[in-house]
Amino acid sequence: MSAPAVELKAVTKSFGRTEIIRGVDLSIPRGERHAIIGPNGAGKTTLFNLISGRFPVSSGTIAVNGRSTAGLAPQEINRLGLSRSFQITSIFPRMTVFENIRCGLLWSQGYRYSFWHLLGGQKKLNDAADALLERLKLGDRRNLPAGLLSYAEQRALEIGITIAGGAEIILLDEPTAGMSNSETDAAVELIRSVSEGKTLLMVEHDMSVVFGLADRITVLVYGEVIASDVPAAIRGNAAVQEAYLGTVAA
Amino acid sequence: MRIRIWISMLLGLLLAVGGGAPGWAQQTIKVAYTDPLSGPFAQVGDANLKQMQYIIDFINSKGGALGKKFELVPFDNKSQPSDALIALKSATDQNMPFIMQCSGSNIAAALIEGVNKHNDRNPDNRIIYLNCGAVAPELTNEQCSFWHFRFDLHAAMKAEVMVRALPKTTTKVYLINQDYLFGQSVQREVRNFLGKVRPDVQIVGDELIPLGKIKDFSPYITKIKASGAQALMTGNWGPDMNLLIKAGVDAGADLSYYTFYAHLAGGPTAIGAGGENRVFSVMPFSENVAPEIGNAEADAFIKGFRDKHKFEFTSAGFRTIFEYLQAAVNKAGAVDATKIAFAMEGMSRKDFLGFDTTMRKDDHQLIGEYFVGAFKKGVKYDAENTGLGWATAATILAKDIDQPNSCKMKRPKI
Amino acid sequence: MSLVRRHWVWLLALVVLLAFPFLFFDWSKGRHSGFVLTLMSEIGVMAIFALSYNMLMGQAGLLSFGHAVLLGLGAYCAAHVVNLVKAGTIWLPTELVPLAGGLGGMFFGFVLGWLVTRQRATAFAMITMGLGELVSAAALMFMGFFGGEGGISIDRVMDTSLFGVAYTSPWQVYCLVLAWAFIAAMLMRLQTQTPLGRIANATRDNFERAQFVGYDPRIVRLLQFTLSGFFAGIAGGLYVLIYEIVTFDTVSAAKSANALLAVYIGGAGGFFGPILGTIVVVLLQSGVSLLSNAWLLYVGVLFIVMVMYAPGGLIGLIFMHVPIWRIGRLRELLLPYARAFPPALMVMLGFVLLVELLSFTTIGAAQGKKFAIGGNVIDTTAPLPWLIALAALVLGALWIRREARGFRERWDALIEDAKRQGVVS
Amino acid sequence: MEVFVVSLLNGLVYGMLLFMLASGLTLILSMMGVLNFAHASAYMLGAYFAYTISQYIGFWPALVIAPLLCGLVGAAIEMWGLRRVHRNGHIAELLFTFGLALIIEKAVQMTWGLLPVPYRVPALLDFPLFSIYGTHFPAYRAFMLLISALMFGAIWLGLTRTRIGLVIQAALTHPDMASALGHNVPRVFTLVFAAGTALAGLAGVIGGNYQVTEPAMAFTMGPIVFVVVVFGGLGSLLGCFIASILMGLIQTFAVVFDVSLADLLARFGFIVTKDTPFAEVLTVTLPRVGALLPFLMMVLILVFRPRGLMGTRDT
Repeated sequence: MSAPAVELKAVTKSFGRTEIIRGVDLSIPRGERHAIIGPNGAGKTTLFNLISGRFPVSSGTIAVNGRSTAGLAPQEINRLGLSRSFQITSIFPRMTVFENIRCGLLWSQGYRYSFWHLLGGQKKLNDAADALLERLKLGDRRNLPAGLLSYAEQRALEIGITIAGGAEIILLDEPTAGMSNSETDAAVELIRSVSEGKTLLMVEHDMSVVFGLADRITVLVYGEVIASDVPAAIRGNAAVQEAYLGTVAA
Repeated sequence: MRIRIWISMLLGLLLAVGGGAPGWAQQTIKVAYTDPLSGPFAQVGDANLKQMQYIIDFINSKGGALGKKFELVPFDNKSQPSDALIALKSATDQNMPFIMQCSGSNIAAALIEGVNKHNDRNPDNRIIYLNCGAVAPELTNEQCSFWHFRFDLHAAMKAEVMVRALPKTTTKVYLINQDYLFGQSVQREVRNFLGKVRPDVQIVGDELIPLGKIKDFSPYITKIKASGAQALMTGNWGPDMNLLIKAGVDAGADLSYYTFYAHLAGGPTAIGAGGENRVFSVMPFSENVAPEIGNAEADAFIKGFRDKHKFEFTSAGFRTIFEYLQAAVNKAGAVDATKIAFAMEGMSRKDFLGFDTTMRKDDHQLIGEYFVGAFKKGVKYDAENTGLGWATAATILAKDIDQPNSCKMKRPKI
Repeated sequence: MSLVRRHWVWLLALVVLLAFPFLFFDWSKGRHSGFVLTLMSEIGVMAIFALSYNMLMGQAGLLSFGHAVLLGLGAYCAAHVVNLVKAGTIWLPTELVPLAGGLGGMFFGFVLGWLVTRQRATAFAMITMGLGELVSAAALMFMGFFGGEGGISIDRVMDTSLFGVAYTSPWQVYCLVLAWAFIAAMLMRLQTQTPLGRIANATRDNFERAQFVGYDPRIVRLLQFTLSGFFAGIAGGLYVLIYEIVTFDTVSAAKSANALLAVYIGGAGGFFGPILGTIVVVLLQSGVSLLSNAWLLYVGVLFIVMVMYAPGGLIGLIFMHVPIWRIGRLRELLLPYARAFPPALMVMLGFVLLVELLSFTTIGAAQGKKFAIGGNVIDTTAPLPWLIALAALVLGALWIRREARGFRERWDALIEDAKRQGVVS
Repeated sequence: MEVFVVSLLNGLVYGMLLFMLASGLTLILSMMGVLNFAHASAYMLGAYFAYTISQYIGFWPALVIAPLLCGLVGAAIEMWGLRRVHRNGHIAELLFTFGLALIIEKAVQMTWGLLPVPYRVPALLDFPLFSIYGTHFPAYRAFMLLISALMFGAIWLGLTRTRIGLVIQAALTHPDMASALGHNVPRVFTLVFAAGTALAGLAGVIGGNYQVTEPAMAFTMGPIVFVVVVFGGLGSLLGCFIASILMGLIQTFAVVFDVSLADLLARFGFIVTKDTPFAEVLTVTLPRVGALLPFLMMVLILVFRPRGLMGTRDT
């Protein structure tokens, strides 16, 4: 049995005197689609920021594929095979859609900081980028500056950049936030297809998305995990009902 | 649409500058003059330009040379050597035989190099560089050039003049200079001459300051006072001199200030009445010399400028340059740089104040009288409407200044 | 043949640039105008410099106030190398001197870059400003490397040319500058299409996102800074060959500002923008300054007009016309332009006349200069010229406002049409 | 000892003058994000306005009128210039102010000439206040200290006790939040810019006769003001104050200590000779580089602590 994809042990995080994450233990095995839910301010996005290295932890350890991420910069964690998206769309607005995707591909294709390859001639790379664009249904937007895309298209592009590098572990932060129903359905299909065979960790508010996609669900309330189980069990968990779902159901 | 106009206008200007100019026939003898005429040092070039223009008008009224009039053509070099070299190119394009520059030894060094190379490479279109105020000693020693004539004493000579003017009662001096080639050579030479001429004088402090960076000189004054110095000797110019003396005067320091440049435009205003009898300046010319020695003709010449410009005539000494030019062109018999240069070297003349001057042949350094002015009330010509002016405290004659040189002059074959 | 078709712009530019100095050729004396050649060489050097600056500002979004440090240090390195060659210590063809400058610039780009690229945005700008001040002060204080105030001078005639050229005349140097300018510009253009070039764009747009696709923005900045130093150093090497001297003002803040101004006026958005900007800036500084000592005022006014009305720079203005050109209706703008031209000219002439009159009454008169247009001396104390200037300014302004309305209508209609045809989104 | 006391006083005076200039720039830079290159030009304008006014109606009215005039100029610049340029980004704003600085310099040259103007300390204050160890301490310097202290107090009260001051404070630390507070942001901006310019003008009024009033004074004062602001940290007036005093003292005291790196090495038994590598650098004494120390300090602090001394956010 190999190490879990992501493993958190007694992780805490404080900003000033406020403790946002209060001792989280979490283990996500490879290949699992895992969702984190919880009320606003529970610390879900902070947890993502800790895992992806955007913030350092205050105490505790995080391991990605069995390797501790302590002291690693975001890009180094990314190179361990972990890639994330952002709740607030984070793309490269002045570059074309195609360039956005290609930037997501560059590192994993081994180009690193090369200034001796001309990108125009890298057929394999460009084909891969175009193929991904088709998958994202952004093919006809290829040469538009990304900043001019519609919101839903930008969200799709965001996911595209996240998965382009072929990361084993994908963190999606509210991928469907602010989308219409039909857009959400399309997004769910997209996420399902791109996360095939990979580890997926997502924060999501839309319960239909969560229960439709996740293999397992963790409920985070005030910086603590109150439950972590398969969807059916979470649905029946009284504590969760009370703390979170109850308010939704009511 | 603005852009098109800009471009077309700029192209038009370029055509006018580059293409139009050579078309004029050589009716006048053109002297290119390049110094900063815009930007923070504009006052330097501006003041020189006014005075040269007046002198040229005067020389022309005396018949010019070979029946032709002199004409001054200013080029703004913005204190940048590259722009001075562009001005040089522009001057040679128009076959001007002279280029003149007064301010900045960095620019002078660039011009000497530029003129040397140009004259080597274009024997049919040579140009003489008249240096009216860049005073690094190197320029007429290691870097000396046949095409370069310096009409101001160099820093080492000025340092000697300054040291000789030091009163016998002064035994403790403090040196402050700007931290670059010029300031460093003033520092070196003043020390050198103090040792030679005034071994009784003790140097109680010796300081270099970064060029143009100091906004408040009070701390230096404190330090100088603490050292017990009686006199401050400085080669500083511009704000570095103005602020230094102002700070000293404000602090009521009991000091005399020996400077090279306190008399130049802006200095007297900055120093103010507090500098009375304290500030001394080593100067190639002082307006009050003429009335003091009773030279009515020179006095009238100075007064003419004053009446015209409401501005002091600190650089009437430039007249010597144009008189040399006039004589050299006449002697050469043609407006030809090589002939004029040969005519000019070794030439001796009495300047308009009646003193002897020589353009030394070995290094093309003009040796003339020099003055030390004291900032005083009750002189005929006051400076910048302060009510105070430069009374002559000492006159050092050419024969006393003769310093040796290390120049190995290369002369062209005619 | 396809090569010609693909790169016709470059070839055309080369031909034009080679032919242009002959417009000023003095046939009576059989020589080129040294002024024009030096000015054009200066434009070539400053264009490389501005393009290298745009590698920071346009490509990586880094605002530097000390870019001239790299130009100047490159130039000093090249000057020392030339002197070594001249002394026979090493051998290097004259043609490769700029490369020596480039390597010097690259070295200092890396060393200084290691320090400055730790930060971005305003902190980066301020660090570069501080470094610029420190280096230019050091250039005056330390004789060994910088030669003090006199700088380091060289003789470019060193008989090591690969092509047997002596480099005695400005024309030969101009050709060398042109060659290097094209090589450097092409390399920089190609660099924008490399992974590093693209990731630099990415860090400019969103440096955090770049981290999460695996890149360390600091290394991106450092490499970009180092490469930019290489090209600035090439410009420095050429500078040395043109002027045969390098002094402390090559590292000064004024030179750095020139690059910023050229890039902004030309437009950081398009690759060729900085070149256009350089032409304008150099002509203003070295051309107009010969005609008017109020040139700094014109520069100031130009910047203000540009930032207020054309933030995309000259290249932005040109690109605005592309959609209209694509739908083939550019010709319809000719008339509106022609109609706007006279009032625009009037405003400009009025303004220039007014400034010059002012400048001549306050400063020029004291210099004993006469204000002359085409040989006619104008009396600056008489009311007539002032009235003419004011009238031209005011009437021109009113007229141009009227024309602007018509122009705008036509423009909007054309853009609308372009949108309909799907040329613009 | 005597050197120490006098240097301390001089350092304070210079530091306070810097603060007067820098405080306005801190407000402008922190709130509006504008690297205002024309700030030192306002300093120059203040001095020239005061010179002209004091020729007609005396120094004391000038002390009030000149800063107000500068403030008006500032307001005009913000309303008709900067606001328009704002949407084109920070670099556009910066270049706008740069162009403005060029125009102001030329305008000053055309109006008042190229030479320094005789702007003098008023007769009432032109006497030595006291002498310590034989060095006069001019009354005018005490007056400068007084004015700048009063001004510091006024800003402090204005920012902490008035409504608009609280809004500005909020906007200092979180510029993007200002609009969320529901205030008329453009008006606040105009006010801040005008106030900042007026402060610079005031600095010019009292600094112009302390130093020399000439067209190059903006050019020479410009960079150091940026250094103070950045060193102190964005969004912090207190940081700006401390930085100003610190810079004033450092430049003053650097003059006093005649030491070099070589001396320092000598203590550890390493003697620098002419042939030592970098001997030229090692033998530079502190007074020679005193005026450069602020730049060095700014570079170092930004490299290791980008928010400056007391900044509330990264520069």
